[in-house]
Amino acid sequence: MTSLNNKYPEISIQTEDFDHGVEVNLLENNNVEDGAVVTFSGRVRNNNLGLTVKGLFLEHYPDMTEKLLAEIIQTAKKRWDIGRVKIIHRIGQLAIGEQIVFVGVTSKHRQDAFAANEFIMDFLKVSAPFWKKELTELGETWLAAKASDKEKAQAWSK
Amino acid sequence: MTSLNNKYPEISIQTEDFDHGVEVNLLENNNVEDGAVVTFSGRVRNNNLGLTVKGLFLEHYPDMTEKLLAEIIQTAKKRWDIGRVKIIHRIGQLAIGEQIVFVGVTSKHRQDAFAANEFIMDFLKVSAPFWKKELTELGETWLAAKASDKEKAQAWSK
Amino acid sequence: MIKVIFFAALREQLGSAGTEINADSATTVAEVKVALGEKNNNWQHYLTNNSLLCAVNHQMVNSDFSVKAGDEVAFFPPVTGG
Amino acid sequence: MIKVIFFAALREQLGSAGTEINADSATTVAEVKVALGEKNNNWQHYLTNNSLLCAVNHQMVNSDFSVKAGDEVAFFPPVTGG
Repeated sequence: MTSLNNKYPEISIQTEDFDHGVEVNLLENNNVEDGAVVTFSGRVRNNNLGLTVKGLFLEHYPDMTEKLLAEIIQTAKKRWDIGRVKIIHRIGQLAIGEQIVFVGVTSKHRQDAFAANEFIMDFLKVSAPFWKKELTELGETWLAAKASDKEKAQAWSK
Repeated sequence: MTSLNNKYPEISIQTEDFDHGVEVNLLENNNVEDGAVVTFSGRVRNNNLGLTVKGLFLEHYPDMTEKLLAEIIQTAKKRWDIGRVKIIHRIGQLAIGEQIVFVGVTSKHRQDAFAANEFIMDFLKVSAPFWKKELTELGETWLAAKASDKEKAQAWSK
Repeated sequence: MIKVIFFAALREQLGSAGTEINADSATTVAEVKVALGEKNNNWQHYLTNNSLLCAVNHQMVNSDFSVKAGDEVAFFPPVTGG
Repeated sequence: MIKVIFFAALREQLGSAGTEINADSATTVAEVKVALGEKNNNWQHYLTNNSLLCAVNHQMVNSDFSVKAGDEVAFFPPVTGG
């Protein structure tokens, strides 16, 4: 495992956008041990449940979010042989097509980075205190949690 | 599924390096339907089986490589609900830390992009006609195929 | 005092981002809910929603979890990030 | 004629990137190998390696696959890309 120096935080909750390429470079910088990098990024889609989406508002619980995400990263590091991890999650008002979330994981062997990245996303979805409010043609609606997300997270303990 | 226009090739075998961020932007450009993007990138590690690696030489079978990769993409598109796919594989002489391969997949729901990306990498590994020659402290050696890679590919048909 | 905060849909339903209750009025999360309902009758309906989650000092807890003076008790709907 | 090409370690072992054989001298992949071994005795040892793979016209095939004039027959070690 390749540790990051303290200047590079593993978790960033931010209103501003991020640069996917820059984040991958930071994950790879001075990290010649890990040959594999898997990234996930999620963006605001233009539709949900058949409704046209105009934008998204993201709220979170400061401090608790960071604590929860750090716990998820620690669990992933115990379960897989992974090197660096980066989680970025945006908050505030987002337009269609804007980036919402980024998860990057490096590892020596690809299956560790694939599994750890999906694990982090699955648990971020069901346990990190973020809430999405969608602006659609019918007005503003707080999104409901999906049963399928809960099932995905539970599947990891099988 | 969001099709790419013909100007954007899904497969690129090239000697020159590529820009991870640019590739992700191309996958996302005018693609507001797909909220999820999963990327894999592999780079030259500084060691393999305990030996210090100085560099890598990559050879391939022109035309057959492209044919095989296109078949893998088609299989992935039948199996999962994915949007765009991009595979870049470099050939020729590569130094430590250089990028070797990039696979990017977009989808509406993240599990499709995760699964399809790992599937493409697993089959690229065992069926695309590329060969690596490693330059180590002990000289040049053609790498041997790994049984673990074969098992990973076979696991998809379970 | 116990600090109580609300998030997302619940914050909008209650028309409040948070309040404080006397530490003597509740020893568990369930009792915090009761104290909040007594404080504001309009809140009772929303606070009895079974899907509501609770965190005490940033840790997810059940309704029988003990609370004490100085705690931060947060109520919120199921999370929907990512 | 049948075009025959070699890749990677095999290409270096044979000291050749490829050659041609008369289409009359082989009707299957296995017979192509025999014809190549007769053409160059030093090659025989490397061509009988069981792990060698073969593609005819860019398609992976077994040793009993039929070949004909104009085909491109490639022999190579197990692949190691990615």
